Amino acid sequence: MITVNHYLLLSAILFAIGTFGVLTRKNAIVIFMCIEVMLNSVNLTFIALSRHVGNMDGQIFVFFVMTVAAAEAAVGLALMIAFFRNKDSIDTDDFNMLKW
Amino acid sequence: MENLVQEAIQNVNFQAIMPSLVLCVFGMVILMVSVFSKRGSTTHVAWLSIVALVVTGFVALTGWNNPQAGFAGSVLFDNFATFFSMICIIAAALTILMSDDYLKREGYPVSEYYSLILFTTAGAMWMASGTDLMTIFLGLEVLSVSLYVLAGFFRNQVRSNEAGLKYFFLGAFSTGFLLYGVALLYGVTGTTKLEGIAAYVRANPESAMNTMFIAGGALLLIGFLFKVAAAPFHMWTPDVYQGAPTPITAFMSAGPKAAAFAALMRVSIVGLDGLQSELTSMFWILAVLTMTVGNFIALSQKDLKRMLAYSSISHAGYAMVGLVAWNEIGHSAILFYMLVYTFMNMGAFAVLVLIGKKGENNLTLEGIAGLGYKKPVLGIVLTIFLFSLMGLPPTAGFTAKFYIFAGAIEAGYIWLAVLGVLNSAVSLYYYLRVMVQMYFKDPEEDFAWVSINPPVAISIVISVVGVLYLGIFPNSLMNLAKLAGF
Amino acid sequence: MADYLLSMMTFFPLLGILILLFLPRDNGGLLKGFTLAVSLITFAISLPLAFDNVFTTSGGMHYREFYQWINIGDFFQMNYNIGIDGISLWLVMLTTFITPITILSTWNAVEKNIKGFMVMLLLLETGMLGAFISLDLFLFYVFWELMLIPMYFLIGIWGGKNRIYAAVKFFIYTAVGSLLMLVAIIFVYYYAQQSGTITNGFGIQELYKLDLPYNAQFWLFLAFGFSFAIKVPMFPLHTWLPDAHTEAPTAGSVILAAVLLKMGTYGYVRFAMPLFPDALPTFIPFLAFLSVVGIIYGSLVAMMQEDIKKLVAYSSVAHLGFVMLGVFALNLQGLAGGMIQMVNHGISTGALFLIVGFLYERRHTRLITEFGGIATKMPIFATIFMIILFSSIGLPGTNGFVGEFLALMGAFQGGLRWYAVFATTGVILAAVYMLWVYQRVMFGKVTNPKNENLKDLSVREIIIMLPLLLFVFWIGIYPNTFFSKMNPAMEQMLIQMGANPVAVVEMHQPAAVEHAVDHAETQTEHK
Amino acid sequence: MYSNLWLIPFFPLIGSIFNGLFGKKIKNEAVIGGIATGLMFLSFLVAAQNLFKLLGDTKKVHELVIASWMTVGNFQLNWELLLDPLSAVMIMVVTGVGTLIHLYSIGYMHGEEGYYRFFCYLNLFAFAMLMLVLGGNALVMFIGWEGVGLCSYLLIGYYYEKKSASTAANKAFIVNRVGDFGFLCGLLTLFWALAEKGVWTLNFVKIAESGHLLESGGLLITVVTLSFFLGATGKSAQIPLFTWLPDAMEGPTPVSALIHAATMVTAGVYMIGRMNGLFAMAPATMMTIAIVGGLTAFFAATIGLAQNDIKRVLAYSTVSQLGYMFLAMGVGAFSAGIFHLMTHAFFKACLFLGSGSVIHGLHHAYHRAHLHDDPQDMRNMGGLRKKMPITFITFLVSTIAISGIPFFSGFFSKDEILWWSFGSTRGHWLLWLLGAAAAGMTAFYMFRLVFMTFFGEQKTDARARDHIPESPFTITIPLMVLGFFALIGGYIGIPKILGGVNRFDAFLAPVFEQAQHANEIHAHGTLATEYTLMAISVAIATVGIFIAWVMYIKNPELPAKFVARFSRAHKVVFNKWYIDELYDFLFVSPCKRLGTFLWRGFDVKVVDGVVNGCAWVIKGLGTGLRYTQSGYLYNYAMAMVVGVVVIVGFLVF
Repeated sequence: MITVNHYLLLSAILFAIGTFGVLTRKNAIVIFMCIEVMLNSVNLTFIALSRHVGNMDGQIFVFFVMTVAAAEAAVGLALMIAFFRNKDSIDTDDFNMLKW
Repeated sequence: MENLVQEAIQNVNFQAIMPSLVLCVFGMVILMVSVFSKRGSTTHVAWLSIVALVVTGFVALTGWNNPQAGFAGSVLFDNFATFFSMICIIAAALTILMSDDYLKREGYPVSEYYSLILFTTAGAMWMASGTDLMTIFLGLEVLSVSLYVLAGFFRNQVRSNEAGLKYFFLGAFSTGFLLYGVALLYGVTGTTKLEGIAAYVRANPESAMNTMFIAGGALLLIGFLFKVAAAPFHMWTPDVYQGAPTPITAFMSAGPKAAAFAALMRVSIVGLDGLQSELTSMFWILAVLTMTVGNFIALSQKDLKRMLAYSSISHAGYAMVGLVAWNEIGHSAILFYMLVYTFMNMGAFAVLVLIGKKGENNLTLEGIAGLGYKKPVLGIVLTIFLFSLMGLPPTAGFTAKFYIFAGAIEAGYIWLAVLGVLNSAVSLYYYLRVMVQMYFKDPEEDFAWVSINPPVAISIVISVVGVLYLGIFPNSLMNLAKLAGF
Repeated sequence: MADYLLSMMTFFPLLGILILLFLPRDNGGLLKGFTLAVSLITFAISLPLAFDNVFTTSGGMHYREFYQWINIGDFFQMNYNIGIDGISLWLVMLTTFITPITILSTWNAVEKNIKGFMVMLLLLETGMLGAFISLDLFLFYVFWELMLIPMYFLIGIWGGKNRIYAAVKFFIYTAVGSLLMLVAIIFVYYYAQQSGTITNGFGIQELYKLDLPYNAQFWLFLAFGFSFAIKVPMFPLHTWLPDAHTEAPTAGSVILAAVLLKMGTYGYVRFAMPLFPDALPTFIPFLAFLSVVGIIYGSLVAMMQEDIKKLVAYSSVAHLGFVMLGVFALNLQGLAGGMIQMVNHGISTGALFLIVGFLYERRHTRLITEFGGIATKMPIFATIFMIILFSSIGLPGTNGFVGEFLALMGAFQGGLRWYAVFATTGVILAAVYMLWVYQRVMFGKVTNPKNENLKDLSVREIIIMLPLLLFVFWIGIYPNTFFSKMNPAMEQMLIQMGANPVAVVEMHQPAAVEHAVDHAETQTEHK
Repeated sequence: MYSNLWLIPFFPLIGSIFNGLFGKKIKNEAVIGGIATGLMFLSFLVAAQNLFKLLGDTKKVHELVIASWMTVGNFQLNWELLLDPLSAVMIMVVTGVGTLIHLYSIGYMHGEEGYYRFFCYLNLFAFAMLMLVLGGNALVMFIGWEGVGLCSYLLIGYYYEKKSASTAANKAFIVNRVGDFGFLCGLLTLFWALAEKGVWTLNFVKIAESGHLLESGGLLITVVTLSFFLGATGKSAQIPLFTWLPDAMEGPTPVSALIHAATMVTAGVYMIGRMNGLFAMAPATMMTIAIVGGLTAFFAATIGLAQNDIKRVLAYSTVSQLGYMFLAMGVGAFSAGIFHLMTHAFFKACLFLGSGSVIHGLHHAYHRAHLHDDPQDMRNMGGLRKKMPITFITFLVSTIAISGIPFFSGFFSKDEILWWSFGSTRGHWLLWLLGAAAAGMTAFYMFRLVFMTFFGEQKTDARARDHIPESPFTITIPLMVLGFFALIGGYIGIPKILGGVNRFDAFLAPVFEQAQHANEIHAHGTLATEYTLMAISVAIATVGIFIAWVMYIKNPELPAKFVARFSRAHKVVFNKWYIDELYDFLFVSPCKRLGTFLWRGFDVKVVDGVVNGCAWVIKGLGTGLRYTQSGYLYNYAMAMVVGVVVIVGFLVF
């Protein structure tokens, strides 16, 4: 029997994986993907909880999250392209002009 | 099904989102106008956005003492929202006033810039008026996404790109935490409405206080703390502020920050009322940490924008003191503080906008040596803003700080107040250093490139008047802040 | 007119600034002349106060003005609440009196950015006057901090070689103290509010009636006292002073010494001590000790200085030690001595700074070794210097004596006998360092060829000094002009501080005391 | 009745102000000097009038309140003057001798650059001195007390271009200030002690009335009187504060005569006389005073033996004579002390003025001969009696007077002191011995001075010899007048055993008698003892004179041999027992070192170091924290994650 806890655990693991990825990866695209993993793990949580709680709010929320994620993706990729044009790299180690 | 639609339509109250609607419409109009405009001519668009903001301002003011709820309780445009909306509108207007010439100087005269600012403002107003985590989240994202673009707006400038990217990644990252927090809260309480969450906690005081609820609350707030640049979620601030176009930096430090505070306040006070004791102790530590980190690091900064970024971090720390106090005075104080901060910080940035050369590599401490002699008026106004940032009478910075610390002391947080004022003492040093350069050093350059154009002048005048008026006669707005507070 | 006299006096310089801003920048003479006129008119406005006999009969506040300023319901209220009594009277007069003198002294000294300089001086005057007449703690704080700004610029822009360090140090040092005071001010307010005694915002007269628990008073006194001690400055919080004085332009030094330092001592008398009388006995031995250390320490360090201005600066530390000792005696004699010594120090040390300024203008150095034999070249200067010097030493017949003597007498009466004995050694040391520097600068033969062509004081410079000399002798010979107006207010203040204004430690002849207490009580009723 | 009393100090004050303000413009020496002297003389006339009025008055104590001074609560102080026999004597001395010295100065200071300045100071001094003696309360007295110190400072440093002069001036003032410290402490303690008993006063009459409230012989009164006595030692150059007086000879000679011989230095004696009631109540203090006085008389005399500078010999002689006066005060012979004060004023002023006349003459001669020899060195003198006959005669009279040869003024006063020091209830034979020994030495060194200066062969440089003139009449008239009083001044106080009635004693009795009676102070002994002692002292003086004659007239080579024989002792004496060096070692240089240390070591390094250290630490922390801001995205993300974990953890647990 798969309970809500299983879903929650799974999404937590996914979330953790995403977080870990953000912390460890250097490629901007990969980092972005990791963030997407995080967001989607949240979506999973919402849906599971929506089912558990018994109302639709969670599912509605997921739609918003997905929309927003799409918008973010558009903006984020655009920014990355702009950066790539100037620096020929999207390695986060090259984000090093602004510091201290 | 019929019933549902009926109910929904009844619940819909466009009055409640009218200000943001107006802004969005104007934003889209501007996009359209820009399509038909000559390339590179943006002045009319800028003035059009000013018109938009003025109209919005009037619309928003109708909400004063006339709270409008709508969308099944997801939006509440009350005094609180009005006050914050006005702050955001003022910030946006000041930003636009200082932008036109700046964009031309830097070679990006693009109309989308203005519509993005309008969208950001709209998002900020949603954040301030949202009473459902869903609307607040939407506002936050509208605001963020627009800001990501604005921060990276100078697409051929690596610095700007980097600022945009860093902001984007960290912003999205923090959104993940925020959402996870929302999800957890939803799981416990079954609702995303702030009132609903609070009601659930009131109904089940024992069972609601579980790990999931607390963790959810914490994660949620962290999302906003990221936006207000509270330590340790402040690290994006200096980089982004330094890299972003200067007017945008100014805007970010005022409007979106105020919106984030609005959300932070509404969420903690309305939604997470049950966690008061936990949250105040958390805010206590974070406030001290934030101001200390901001002030200490600012001491050794040479770049003015970066220095003001750290200063902005520390000011977020001061404002959080009002949250620690968790009393009426503290809450209204935050409102007042954000308003004052808008004036003084935007004013300071406006001066920087004026004195920067193309590329803004001269916005360093050495770069403004002798400014007070070559451009005395600019020198004086910058001095006034700096004194205000220090919190010295008779400027608004003082009254605002007084208000904040009054809240803390009334609530019995003496040590917090002491740490706060000691922190301001530390901060004196780096603000004074600017004045040292402006007045105590001989000019090395003639600042001939500085031309004071009317829009920027207007923004500076508004800021100066705001800073001095609120410093000397703060009565009226303090009272408004009191009425707008919780 | 009398209803608004204090406001007019305080804000007239501000009005002057407004006009000054529109005067042509290059016309130095006009700017100076105008500023001088403004300050003289301010002095004229304040003059009726000095002749008002109401101070001799009543120790309460006069010339009250009261307007609501900020009123945020139950949050807080601040009022524009001002007034003057015998304690602030002479400090106000000193301020309006010394400002024209400083302006006159800058006639040739300031070349750079005259407009800015004059603006700063006038702004400073407003700040100082405001602080002396504020009866609302919040208002006081506003003026108190307002003074920092012009002084910072005076030191930083028109100062000497090391001016930046000195200006920043001055600013931050003083601000640290005052910020802590701000916390204390707010705390007092809310305590009063919670205990229901607040009717009048931060008005000190209501706050005087507050009955704070000892523990709170202890910390509050510490906060206020710390802030004021920095301003005084008391040992060991004095190190900003020599730097600030050395680097400041003459006018800045004069105002700093003459008025700004008085803020600290005045703050003790008006705020720290009467607001927290229960904590007072705990602190007095400690503070008296620091005062005495300040006297001896300041004198010893002054003795070895190589820069005349630094010497005067350290001598200030010593002089203010006497002021504080007198004030802490908690009796009429001591307080009167302290108060009059504040005025004296303003006159004498102000004059000494002017004198150093005269030398500096002529030779652009202040090193003692650069001088010698000046008396031959500048006899009038030598005479004036001598008189001021003896006033500073506290020679009987000059103002310095009256203050020092009463302060010491008060300390003796008030149970600070041993402190007073040690403080009296300061009398010797003052003579040592002052006479020594005079000898090295003025006496002997002219050895440095650069001193050969020194010109004696000009008419303008003599005019600057004459009023100061007048008061040197006036206060020395007939101080009752001043005491008669201070006494009632001081008596009332001492009662507020929890001291019997006429008490000796043990009383053996109650008759006299009863009479005095009656007197004091009638005073209170008047209020 | 005595309402014109205020005129006495007022006249010189006017003179001082007038000369100070306009003297430079006037330039005319006759006008300047004339005004100063004339006003002084007016003052003398008023003083004389008041004295005669007082002589005929039954009420001997009169107060005159001029104005209020300080009124603070119970403490009410007036500008008030007090005329009683004691102050009457003093004003006569001050105005009398003062007038003569003013007159003398007209001639002596002729041609000096700062002529007007000199008279301005001199008049100011007279004013201050008169305030001192007339002061009706301790604080008015203190005005005069410090005022004379100021004038002394100004006048010693009159030749301010000379380093030694300005140094001596500083020394005088500062050493005096040490004394003033004592005075102030005494004053404050007294006031406090009396105020505790409910008497808020500094008025001398009231102090005298309420002195009994204090415990006689108690600690308090001892402390008070000792403090006052410390003040007196400063002003009157007693051990341990006498070192300034010899240096003070840097001032012009009339100054030495007026201030450092006749008037100011006696202020300490006067002050003790003024408060005799208190002093009499403190036997311990009295004993201290007597011992200090006796020792000073003795040691100063030893130093005087070996000095070669004519004025320095006189200076040490003054210190020594002042010691006598203190000895008198200490043993309770108040009127004898004052008596000696008066006679000393006459003969010592005369001696100083005489020496001034000599110096003036020699200076003139050297000037004419374009020489730069020291006109004050006695080794350059000799045989001057023929060149300066008037100077010589008056000088000789005064020398005899000071040596205590019978029927000259000094004899009467000195002898009374010696008798009291032996026979008084507060006396002791050791005190007498000190006094007698000092008397012998006095006779010796004074005659040594006379012999070296006026007798023997003329050792002045041959080129200058013929230019030595007798001084002008403005100089000689004061000499003659003073010489005359040195001769006869003692006759107003002829002791009873010599058949006199001692009018002087009787006149002062109202002031002193009460205290003496109350504290059982009187001299007792048989007439025989008194005669014997008198004889012994006369004998000692004669022996002293004889030795001087032997050494300086009969065998002029003797002194050199003597010095060679006792070279070490001579060196010690010649160098004034190394007291200056000792003080330098004990006080001056430690103070300087302490000051330097406190400044450079403590103030800059420690106090300011803490301040700057705070700033430095904060800035260092800031710089350190700054590097956490590495610029790398994953570091920022890491910080956030850590923050999240900590906060969530903190809240959950």
